[in-house]
Amino acid sequence: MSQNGHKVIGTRPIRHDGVDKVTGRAIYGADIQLTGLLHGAIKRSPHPHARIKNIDTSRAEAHPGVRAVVTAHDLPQIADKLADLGEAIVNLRDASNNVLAYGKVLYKGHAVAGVAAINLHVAQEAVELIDVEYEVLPHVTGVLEAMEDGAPILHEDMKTTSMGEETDKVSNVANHFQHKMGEPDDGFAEADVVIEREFTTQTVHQGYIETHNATAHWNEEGQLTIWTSTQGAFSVRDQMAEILQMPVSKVKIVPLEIGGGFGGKISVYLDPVAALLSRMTGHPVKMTMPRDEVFEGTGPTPGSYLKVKMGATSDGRLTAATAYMAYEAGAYPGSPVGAGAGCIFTPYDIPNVQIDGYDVCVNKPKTNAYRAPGATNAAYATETVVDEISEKLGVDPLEFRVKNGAKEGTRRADGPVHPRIGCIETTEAALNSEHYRSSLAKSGNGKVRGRGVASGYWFNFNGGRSAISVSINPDGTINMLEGSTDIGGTRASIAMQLAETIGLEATDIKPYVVDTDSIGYTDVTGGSRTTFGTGYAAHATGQALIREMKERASKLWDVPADAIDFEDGVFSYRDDAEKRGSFKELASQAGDAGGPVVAQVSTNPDGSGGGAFATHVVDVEVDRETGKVDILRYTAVQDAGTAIHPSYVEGQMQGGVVQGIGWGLNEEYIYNDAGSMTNASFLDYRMPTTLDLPMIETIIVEVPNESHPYGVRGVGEVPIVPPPAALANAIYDATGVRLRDLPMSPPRVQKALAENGG
Amino acid sequence: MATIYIPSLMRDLTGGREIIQVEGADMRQVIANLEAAYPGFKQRLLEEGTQRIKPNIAVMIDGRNARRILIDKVNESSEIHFLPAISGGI
Amino acid sequence: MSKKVHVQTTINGESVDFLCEPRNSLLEVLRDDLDLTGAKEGCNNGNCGACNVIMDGRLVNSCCVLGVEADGCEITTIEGIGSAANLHPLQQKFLEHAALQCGICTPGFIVSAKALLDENPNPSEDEVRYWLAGNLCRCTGYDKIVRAVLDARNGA
Amino acid sequence: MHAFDYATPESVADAVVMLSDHGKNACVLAGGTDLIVQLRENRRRTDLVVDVKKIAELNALSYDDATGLSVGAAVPCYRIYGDAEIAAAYPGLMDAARLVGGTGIQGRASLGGNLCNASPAGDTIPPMIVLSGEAEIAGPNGTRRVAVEDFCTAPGRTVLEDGEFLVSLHFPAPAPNSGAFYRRFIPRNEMDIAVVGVSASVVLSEDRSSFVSARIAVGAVAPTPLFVREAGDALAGQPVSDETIGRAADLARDAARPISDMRGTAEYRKHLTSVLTRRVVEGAVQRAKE
Repeated sequence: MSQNGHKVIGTRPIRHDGVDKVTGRAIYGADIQLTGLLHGAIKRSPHPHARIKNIDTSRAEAHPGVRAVVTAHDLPQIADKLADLGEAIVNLRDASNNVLAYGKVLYKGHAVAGVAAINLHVAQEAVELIDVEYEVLPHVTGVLEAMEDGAPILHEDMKTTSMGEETDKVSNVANHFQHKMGEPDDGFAEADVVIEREFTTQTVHQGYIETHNATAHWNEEGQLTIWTSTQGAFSVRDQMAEILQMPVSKVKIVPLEIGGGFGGKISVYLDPVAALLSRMTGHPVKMTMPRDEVFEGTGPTPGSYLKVKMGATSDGRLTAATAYMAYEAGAYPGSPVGAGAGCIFTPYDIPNVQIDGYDVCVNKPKTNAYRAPGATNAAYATETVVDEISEKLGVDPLEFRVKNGAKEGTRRADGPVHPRIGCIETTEAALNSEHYRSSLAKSGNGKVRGRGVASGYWFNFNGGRSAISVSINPDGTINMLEGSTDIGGTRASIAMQLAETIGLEATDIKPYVVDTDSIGYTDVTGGSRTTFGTGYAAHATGQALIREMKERASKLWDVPADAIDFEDGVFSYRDDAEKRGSFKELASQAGDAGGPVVAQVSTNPDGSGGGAFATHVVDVEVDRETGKVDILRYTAVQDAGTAIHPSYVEGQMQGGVVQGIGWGLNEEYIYNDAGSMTNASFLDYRMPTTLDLPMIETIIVEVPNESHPYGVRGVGEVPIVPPPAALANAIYDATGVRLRDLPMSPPRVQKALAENGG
Repeated sequence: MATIYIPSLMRDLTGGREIIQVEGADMRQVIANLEAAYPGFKQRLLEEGTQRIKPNIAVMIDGRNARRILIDKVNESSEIHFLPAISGGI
Repeated sequence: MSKKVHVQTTINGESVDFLCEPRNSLLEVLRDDLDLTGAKEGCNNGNCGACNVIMDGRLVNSCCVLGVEADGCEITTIEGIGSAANLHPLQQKFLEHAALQCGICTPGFIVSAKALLDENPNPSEDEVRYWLAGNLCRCTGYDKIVRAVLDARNGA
Repeated sequence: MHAFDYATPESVADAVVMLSDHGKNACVLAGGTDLIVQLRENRRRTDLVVDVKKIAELNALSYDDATGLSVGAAVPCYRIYGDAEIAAAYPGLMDAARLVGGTGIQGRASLGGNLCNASPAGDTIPPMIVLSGEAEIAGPNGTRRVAVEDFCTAPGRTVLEDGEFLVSLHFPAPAPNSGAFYRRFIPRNEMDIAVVGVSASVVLSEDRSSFVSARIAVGAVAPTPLFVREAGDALAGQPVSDETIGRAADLARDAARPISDMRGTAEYRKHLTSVLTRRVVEGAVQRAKE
């Protein structure tokens, strides 16, 4: 029995898919083998911006072993139309052109053709034999440069839109929006301390270890099946139907195990190409993406420019804040600037706020979601400015955050009012942590040490659509089919909620992630929604099963169903103590009273019930001579609502922290003057290794979410938000120099220290 | 009457007014009444010729995402916000 | 295409013969020809460790070995380290410590950690971190992986 | 990866014949951790891969305190640092052998391969230079020896002629009161290419108060790993002091001719050369005193 009176929730059972994964038997997307399988490869643009004058595929087609070659001309031409696919808005023409470039290439690595051949090596040889004639155009890769008059224009027909209104100026700025609350000028006038700073961040990648893959078979009856690794099988189905202009009923997506996504495995890249190649050859076609193409040809999260101004009174009250946020969308509109704007000041209660957001196209890959998309860039700015204000006022930075913290009833800058949230509780837990109360020992090796803190917010997207289908076995165990792909242990966290509801053990539930023909529509595993949203469906499924079992018991016992109670896992008839039985006992007889017991439930809760908050504390050591920053100690504090499986909540926090550390210290797309990424490998895109980190300490705060039957709050995303700012504040504490450009890599830190005498 | 918070970039339609009270039992009625009082909102909010919100705009009712097809109920104390839809997922 | 070469090996204790082109990596042979898909391709250039196997007692990145080089060698892959019915202590500890999330790097980590414990049955945390620095994990932040390996020390 | 043939000669003579027959269209495979990746990424192309690991001389590893250390060109790093006696005698070389790639790479990668790959940033090359290493080369005209500092001629290029290949590396026994050290700077703590790498070996006087001689080499600051003779010479006969070490560091920095690339600007690399040279000489002195 865990805290809060739960029997299963809050315990740490071994995950259901664990044995398959530690023995190497689990089947991931690239592991599938099919009879007659062909292998595909992609031809990509060497230029960041060019008009395609001609593509000659004849030499490739003549190469021995090649079975088919495909270009954008083989894709249906699609109108300029926005569609709501799963949780994101996508322009279908852009989505199609991103899969295979039509007319123009917009970034280095943009796919222009695909090949199917008898093996991968032959397919790669054939790719080299495709001759593409380009007219190279001027390119732009920086967000501010792309906004300037006279910048190279990516889309000649694109005009800035603004809350439904379209201007008549052709520009790389796809969208401008504004949130305004109160009168910021008045607020700044009241303030005693006003700080305004500029920040830049660079493009970073999700860095999942499994590269993208898709295996397609388009059979003679016109039925398309795709085996793939994705965060959302139904989203892939929708994208395929739209991009290939075919009925949804003709597409089946089989989601295999997925080796990480973090937001980057929602869009399709290879799937439509593999499908077309399969249709042309009559064979199944497998495509896997090499690592360099993952960096250059999928969707990283954007670089950005931010200007943040905040003011506070001498007694430590925030009075006003403004933000100018320009985010790179990449080749096509749709950066996460909107999400960033929704998060940038949200941990605080500020009466006067204005936020202006700009979504800007540049000659880089179309950006995509990455764990709390847009929020990490935003928090880097805000949390550094808050640190500076706290210092100016001479107050503890966490006490300042508690004093100004958002709580139930606080209005967000984008309008809505917070329901019950754990912002202040989380900050207080950090303030009271052993780590924060400990003193930081001096370095004995000539290096300098410092401590930093930062907070973060992520809204947790609305619950979304989830479907669950269960059948009860005679031994009382339950087969549970679900549509949420399991990236990090959600089979367990969903099964645990069903087990809790019906009084079984976690091991009594056998969860299966199934294909799109076998379960109802389920939204993507993303937005921190799965344990919340599909868990919500699991609870509803349990309720449905209890109702059905009461009906069965009423027949077996010949008593009225509404006189049967269910408590502590036991069904009992109120008026006769003999008539009682556990779920398992009843299950063995239930089939005789009305056939097999099954239930199908779908849910779509209309809100996430308030977002997730995190506060982090980090100690660093800085080598002044080289600019290298080492992490000595790290503590992450976060409100999880209710932790279903605490080990996996901790794991989400630790993983998010380490991605944030990578983003803060070293990760970036490094572009040369030719608009080409120069570090597209795991060697040079420096993600943290074991040796770069200490253990990551975690403190789980539980302020139950009132919108979920078990109080669950999504936990996956917010832990990536605070680290870069916490590191910047720690580096300042150590050196006296503030870093406002990410990543805070050794050359940048050394230069900043040399210039500022820090 | 429900309270609508007009985004700063739509206040050109309301003569600068930030908060508007509108009658209506569901979002469809609310938008019809808003259009009647301040013409132009339908064109800015709805897909042409439909009763669906444009995909790049989100409607929030009391902090919860409302459905794009405008079926959500609205009560006397409801607060309604129009926000840019969050993209970045695809 | 060049001529295929006949290669004789021992894999997970079983004698295995295969034919491969010289350009096929050991990783390709294991996955595509021998159906041993536990070794994963994460980078194909020796920088992530997802394809690690033990070859004649030494940890190697199977993407940086040619299949033909395996002739006469003894190879251990994740499929040869414990089974569902008889998990290796490392596998058991990975499960108990929740040392995996998506699981794609897990086979590589377990193979690498086994090679470590074979050579040094009682490594320190620093030694574990150093040895595993060539294995990338993007989900866990390594905390629980390092704890699992440390906890497997005496039982391994 | 383009197709190629594969051969496993069992003698130096057979290997020479194969390599001579194919000229530039053949390449040598030892550990393969660079070569296989380069072939895969089309940075190199070949018709024939000659795997030299079955040749006895290329797998030989021997040390005695009179004649020194001999390392076959295909001996993987782990065997070198796995030998306690060798590790104790050549700690500066071990510093580098332990950080070539991850543990899996060290199971295959060799000093010989690192040298023949001729990367300006090859980690084991600066320590091989300061330890006065010599490369034994076999070819159609017999064998010859070349000092390691003269072996690399440009990025990816060496003194090896068509038909020639590296057989082994030889290092004199360490002198009394000597010590060597290698450190590289990388943004992470492992799995990276040196932004700058510096190695130093020093011989101290009996009372360990002054330098008898010193050799300093720097990686990743020139087209080839750079032997900075003048920096070591400046220490000879000088007292061990911050000032003399600082002067050597200045000379190393002045000798560096780095480029700016995504791993660091020229200015940053010059700065690091100075910082690392100071730290590395101090480390070598410390080892000489132990």
